[in-house]
Amino acid sequence: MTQLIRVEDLRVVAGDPGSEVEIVKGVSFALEKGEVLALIGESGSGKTTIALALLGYARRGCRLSGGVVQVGEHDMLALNEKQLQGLRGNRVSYIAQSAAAAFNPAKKLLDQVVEGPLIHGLGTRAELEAKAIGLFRDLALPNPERIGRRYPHQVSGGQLQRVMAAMALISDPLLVVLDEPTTALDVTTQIDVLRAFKRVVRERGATAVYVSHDLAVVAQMADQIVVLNGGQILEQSATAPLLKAPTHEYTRSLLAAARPDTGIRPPCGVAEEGPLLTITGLTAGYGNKNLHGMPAIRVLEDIDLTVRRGQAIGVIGESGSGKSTLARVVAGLLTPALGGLTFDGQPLGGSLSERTPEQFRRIQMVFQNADTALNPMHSVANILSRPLKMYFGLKGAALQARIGELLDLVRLPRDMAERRPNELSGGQKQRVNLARALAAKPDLILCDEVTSALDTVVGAAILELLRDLRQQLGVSYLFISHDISTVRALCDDIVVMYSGHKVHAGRRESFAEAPYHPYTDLLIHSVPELRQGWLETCGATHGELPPIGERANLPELCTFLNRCPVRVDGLCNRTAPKRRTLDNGSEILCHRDGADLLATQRGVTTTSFGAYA
Amino acid sequence: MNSHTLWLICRRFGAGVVTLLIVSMVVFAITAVLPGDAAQQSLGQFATPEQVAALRLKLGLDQPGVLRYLHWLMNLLTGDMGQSVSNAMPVGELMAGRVPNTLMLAGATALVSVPLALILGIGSAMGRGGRIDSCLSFITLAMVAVPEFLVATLAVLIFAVNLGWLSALSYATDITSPLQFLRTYALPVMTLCCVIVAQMARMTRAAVIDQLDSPYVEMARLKGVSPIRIVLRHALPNAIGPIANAIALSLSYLLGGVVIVETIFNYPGIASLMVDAVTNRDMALVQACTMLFCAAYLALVLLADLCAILSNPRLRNQ
Amino acid sequence: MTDHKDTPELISGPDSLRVFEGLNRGMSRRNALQMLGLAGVAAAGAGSLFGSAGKLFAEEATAGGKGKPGGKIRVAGMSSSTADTLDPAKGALSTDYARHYMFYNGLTRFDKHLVPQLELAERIDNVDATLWTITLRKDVTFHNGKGLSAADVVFSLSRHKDPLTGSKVMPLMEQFAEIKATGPNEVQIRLSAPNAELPSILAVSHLLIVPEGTTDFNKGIGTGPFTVGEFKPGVRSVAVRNKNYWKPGLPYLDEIEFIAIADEPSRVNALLSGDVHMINEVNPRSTTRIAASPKHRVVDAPSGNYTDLIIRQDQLPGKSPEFTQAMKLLLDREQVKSAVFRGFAVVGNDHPIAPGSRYFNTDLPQTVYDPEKAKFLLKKAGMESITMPVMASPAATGSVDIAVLLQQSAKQAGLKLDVNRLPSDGYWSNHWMKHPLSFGNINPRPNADVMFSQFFQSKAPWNESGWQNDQFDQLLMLARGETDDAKRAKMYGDMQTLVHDHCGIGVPVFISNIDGVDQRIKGYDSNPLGGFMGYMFAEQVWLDA
Amino acid sequence: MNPLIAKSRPASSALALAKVSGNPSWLGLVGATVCVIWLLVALFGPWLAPHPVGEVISDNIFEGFSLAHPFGTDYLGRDMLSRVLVGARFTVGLSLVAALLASFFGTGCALLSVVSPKWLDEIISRIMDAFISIPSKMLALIMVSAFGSSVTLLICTAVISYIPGSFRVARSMAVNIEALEYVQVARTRGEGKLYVACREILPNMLNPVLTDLGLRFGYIVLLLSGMSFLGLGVQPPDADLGSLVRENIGGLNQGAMAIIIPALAIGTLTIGVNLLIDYLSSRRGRRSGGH
Repeated sequence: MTQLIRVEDLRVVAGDPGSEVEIVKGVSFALEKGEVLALIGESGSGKTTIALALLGYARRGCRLSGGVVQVGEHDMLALNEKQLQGLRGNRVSYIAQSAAAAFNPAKKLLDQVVEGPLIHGLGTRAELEAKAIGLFRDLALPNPERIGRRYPHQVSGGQLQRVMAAMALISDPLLVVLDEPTTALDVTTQIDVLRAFKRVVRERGATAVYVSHDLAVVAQMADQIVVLNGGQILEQSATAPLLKAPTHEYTRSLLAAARPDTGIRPPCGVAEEGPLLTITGLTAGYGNKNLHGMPAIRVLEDIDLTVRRGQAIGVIGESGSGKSTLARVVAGLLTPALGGLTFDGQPLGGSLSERTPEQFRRIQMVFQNADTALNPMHSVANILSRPLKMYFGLKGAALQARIGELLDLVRLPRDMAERRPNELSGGQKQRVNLARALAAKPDLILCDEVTSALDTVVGAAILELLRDLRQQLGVSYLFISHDISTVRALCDDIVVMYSGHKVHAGRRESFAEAPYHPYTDLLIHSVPELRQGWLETCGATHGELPPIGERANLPELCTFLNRCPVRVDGLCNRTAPKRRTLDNGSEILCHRDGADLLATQRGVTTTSFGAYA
Repeated sequence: MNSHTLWLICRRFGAGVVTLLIVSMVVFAITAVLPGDAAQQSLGQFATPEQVAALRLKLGLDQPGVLRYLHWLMNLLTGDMGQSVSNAMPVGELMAGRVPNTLMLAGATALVSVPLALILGIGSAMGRGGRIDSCLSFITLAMVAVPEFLVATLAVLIFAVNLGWLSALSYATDITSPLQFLRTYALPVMTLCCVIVAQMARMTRAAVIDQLDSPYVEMARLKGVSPIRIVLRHALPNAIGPIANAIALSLSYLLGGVVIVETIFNYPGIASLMVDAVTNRDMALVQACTMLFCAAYLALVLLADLCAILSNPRLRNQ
Repeated sequence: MTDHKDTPELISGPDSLRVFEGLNRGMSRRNALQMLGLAGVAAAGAGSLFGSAGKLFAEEATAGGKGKPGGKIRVAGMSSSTADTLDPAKGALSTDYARHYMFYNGLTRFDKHLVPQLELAERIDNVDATLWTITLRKDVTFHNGKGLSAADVVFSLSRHKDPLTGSKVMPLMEQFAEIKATGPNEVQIRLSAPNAELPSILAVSHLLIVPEGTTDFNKGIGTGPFTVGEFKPGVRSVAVRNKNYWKPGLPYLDEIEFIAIADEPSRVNALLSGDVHMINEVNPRSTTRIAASPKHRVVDAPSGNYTDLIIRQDQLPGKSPEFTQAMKLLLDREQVKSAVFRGFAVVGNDHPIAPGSRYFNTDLPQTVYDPEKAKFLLKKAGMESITMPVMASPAATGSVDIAVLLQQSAKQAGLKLDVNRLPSDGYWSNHWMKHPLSFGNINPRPNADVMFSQFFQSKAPWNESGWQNDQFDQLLMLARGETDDAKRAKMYGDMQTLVHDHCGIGVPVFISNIDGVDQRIKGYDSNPLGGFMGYMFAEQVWLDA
Repeated sequence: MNPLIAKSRPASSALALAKVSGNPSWLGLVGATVCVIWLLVALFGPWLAPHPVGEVISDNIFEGFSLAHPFGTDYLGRDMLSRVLVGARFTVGLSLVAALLASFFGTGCALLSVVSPKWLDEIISRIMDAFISIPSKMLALIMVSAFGSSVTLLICTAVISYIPGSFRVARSMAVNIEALEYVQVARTRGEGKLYVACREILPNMLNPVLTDLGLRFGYIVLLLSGMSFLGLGVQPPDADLGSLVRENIGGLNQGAMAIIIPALAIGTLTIGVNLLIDYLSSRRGRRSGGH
């Protein structure tokens, strides 16, 4: 077969003329028709820049400085802007990372889908609209005839991503470039989108370049994988051999970090019996309060939770499940509408003004985004010294010594103390962030998605640090994450949240084996595995959901009802579920009992974690 | 229009009433310190104390300030804006005579300046950093850097006195032809454009650039959409919010801030009415004018926000 | 706005200025004497006035027929506001006066030499200058068709005595002890004291005649040459020719649109661009522009208007005669005349009587600029290095510039002056006469008696400098009762000397009125009373287009 | 109220403010040079003036260029060079002081309203709305009528007129920063409001606040020149640049230097400041974008 795509010695520079920095340093690869090639790497590896170069496009401040990009008969780097305009969205098309941002919020979807081909004269509006609707159908979008008439914000993220795929494919391009198309999605959504992509790409025989940081996702999609780092290719081979026997050290570290729970285990014997934090009947939300003091938008409903001294509790759930709100309530940033908090036997005030300085000290919070969690105008020493001065009144040499200790504790060199946050890398920032929390010698640290914004390898290191600190200091964690494997790597107990409800809580071990709450089941089996063919065989969300009749007008009904594969007509849609305890000690909020669940979940579960290590 | 938008309007209305109340109190407080009062002012330099005292009694100026304020407020609630003390005409009537003029001038200026500002702003946004951009930004700056009265006087000197093309005065009741309208309004409109175009153009440029940096514009480029179409069909609809805001702020200036233009071109608008009112210590009239400016400002800002909502389907369909 | 001058003008007699005017125009000495004689007769005892005084100037008497009828003109005054009024009693600005003369007539009327001519009065008789009988014309009707009657005159005059009318001439009217109708066309006025100047008092614009019982003056119902077509305070008025005007052939114009342009450069520009046909209050610096235009001309007239430095005598440092004297010496009159007024002024001599006017004391030595002497005087007073604030305002014409020049001269004498420019708004009520050093502006008072009584008598409310001089007060009383003109002149001369030597006002110059007029306007003349032909142009001018 | 709408206006204007920029660096250099020159003139001008500012040195008004009077003479025959040199100090000084104060108070109120309870925020916002809706020239007129014309009053008026604008920009910025996690961290640490406002929020909005300050400086220069039209300004014989233009407007038809020079001075001053700000903010934009 002929090479459809040929990239040779591609170089891209960034910056002002005179002080340009090369960010892509001579990359070459080739791709045959109908193949899918994956560009994989961490942030700053140049993968998106290369992908955009395939369309002859460089972002503001960047310049395609050399090499060859051959797409079919076109040499993309030799064409002028006008000619490129004719090719983009026509012979080469692009699927962006965040569909929510990449769709014009002011225009209807269908108009945006057909805009490109209309400009390129690929058909009349009617023909193109018909074609688009066909693609919508192929991509398993609900209500394909009507969905195009909606605006972007009226469509969920996963559906938007599929609409974008339709937009890319409508012109029957030679090449489709997919730039991290599922990164912004929840895992349970990601799986549907991946399936849709894969089917359409295969059916239409499209040639694609798939950009991702996630090896497991890439494993499902790609024939070829190119591993990038720092603008250079480290390793390039077919998917199967690369997964089995990576040659480059860096590739191996990527593989290892992909699933942290395979390498990291929570320490044993740290947790004590006494409860540190007790949450009872917590209800909280945002917006104006009504007559009964209930907020307009309720985010948390009737949550009970106990964190024991030295224990790490993981809270998982998809976006909108209320897990971050839980942390904010405990931190005192949001006053609960109902329910109470007890900290070490003392009632813990709902708002900041009701808390004692000692309580402030003993509860510390570490935020997800280290970029915004550190004041860019303060030096590291400054950031760390503030809690030391405030809580312990440290001064002078003692202060300096303690700052040094803290930096040691989070494994940062002491000379970093004088730097500003923007001189640090993402991982370093997160360590400083952690050190600031530790400076207070807290009993409880609230960790809100602390590894989510980091590259996998860096994130794994942070997890290891957290585990070691817990062992060393006996501190408790309320660890919030969307990623079940991260939680499993660190926590003793796990709580699963779904739309503000605690649907499943149990010991870490109980999450290894069915039965689970139906949502937990979905969650666990939606996490892509590092093997080819997983996407086709995994059972999650396969098949039609059992039909149910009309819902009772009862606010307490199961919130997972709409997506539940084991729902029961006449029961789930009529009465509120109740908490029940399973044999393995877990507590779930479901109508189904353990035996029921086990029966349905055994049937489709073919793997357990750790099998691919 | 849906319940959410309605709720927004109601809320704004409430906040607006509060703002108006504050404005009236502030104005009342400042004017209370003004030396002399309406009686003194209307009788003039050589008035005798008895005359002043008599007039004061007649006008009710002998009452304490707070009482007068409350009285005024009560009357306002019943829709009575009071009487002008300087010429015994109802304030409403005086205002009614001037408001159409002000609106006419503001309207004419808006008709010229808004498209001009949009063109300038969009033009420089498209050629961001380039020669056209620098040029336009320099021109807009230069336009705003000259005092208003100098622009006006110079323009009159050139176009009215030396060339005789346009009219030096702008108040003409007997406008019969479009040409005459042009002759009459050209100079003040030109002057005001110089003042407000720059600001609007700069904000338009910023708003459009803001959108041009967004992912969906990049997406549009990667779909092969031409730059002009990107700006007009993609960026602009989303930039309407901030642009409308800049326009609203500029237009609110056209109501109260044009006293210099009104003076030079002898144009009887609200601004000069208010200047008169201050000079004559005509409190009811001062209050009414300030209320009007304030209400107009709030209304314009609300209108701009509604524009933003209507141009944004997310807000529109909420 | 900048030149907002809300100074009402109290004109209660023609004598001083008409002569001053006559002399300026080269009137023969004999004529002047003759005129004075006539006035003297009127003042001396019982007599009557029926047009005789005007006969001397018969060729200029108001008569229709020589102008061209028709045409519309637009006129721009210097300031207007929502306080614009068509109530003659409330007239405060030149724009008001000009309008009032369009719509109303007075019992008498000043001619261009400020001689009162009979207008609505057909005949005026008096007994001892105390009991006056006025006979009205019979053929006069108001714009609304009602005939003029004695009741209208009684109403028009009496209302000034009610404080609520807000009349600008209320103090002047206090001498009217009784006003009553003695017949359908006859009004009798009894004065509280003799005053031979009554005919000229009746010519004041505030005493124009309105129909009895008028409450809404915005309709401008009068007997005047024009009717109100439109009147919007602060915007404009349109005067439409009164077809039934009682003076045959008058007025000439069909319509006058009267507006005001406060900004002087804009006013001149409007004239030059042809948007208006006449303007008043032209800045002396703009005269070259108007003169340079072939289509326009400058009309200027010396007047008795002056801007004066007020040195309060009742407080320090004015209490020191040396200081007061030094301040007068520090006024560089020639510089003020040339730099501030570009020559459109006459040097003054620290008293209110303009050179060339009747009773002007020619023997009084002119104060000249002498910083050395001033320095000496200041040193003598022990004030050689004090710092004083001086209040000036655009409200008092040219005062800010005069103050700056004074500041420079004072520096040479070691005196430091801080010029405080105050806004026009509120200047008269809050600053005028209320500081040790301030500026005032006094419009023409054609009669020396009124001038001295209002501004120099010890107990006068507007005794600007708070000057107390018994000798002066006695002289003033004596002069009022003195019927011998020569003796009277001597007394006024002495009073000028007293004011010049001791009073706390410095009069650097008398300022001329300057109008700008389109060449097509004919019949336009100057009048020392003020611009716009003493505000009375409406009836007289025509458009030769 | 929808948070998106509530924030959209100030946020967008703040954003826009930061993006009103992007001129090449040579224009920035020109702006910087002009600003420095005017600053020097303001500092040393009065000492360089060849004549006393109020002295009439010539009988000829509106003279043109001559060696004795490089900028000609004004409407009274005074030396224009001296008057401009002195006038620049007033214009630059007044505008600078007023702009600094307006920014100071505006930013202060913004910080206060961000860390305060909602009701106080609402009250402050309403008051600011009230002041912003009174046209600045009207306010100036009333103020001067009430308190007389003095340098202090001119500054007060300009400050009052421009506090609300500064407040709006600062508040929108502060609201955004307040939502950032490092501020939340400080709050959960139990920090006081003053600390949060001054140490956590303020340093991070200083740059845009300074940009805003520069813009306001330009506006105030123009406001002062506008006020001179209404007869308000510094006391004679001194005059700010706007008053110089105004008092010599009679010389416009003959193209007198007395009017051209101060007009040019105002022009170069405002343009210079704007160019410098544009340049600085574009640099800042690039710097923050680089990370």
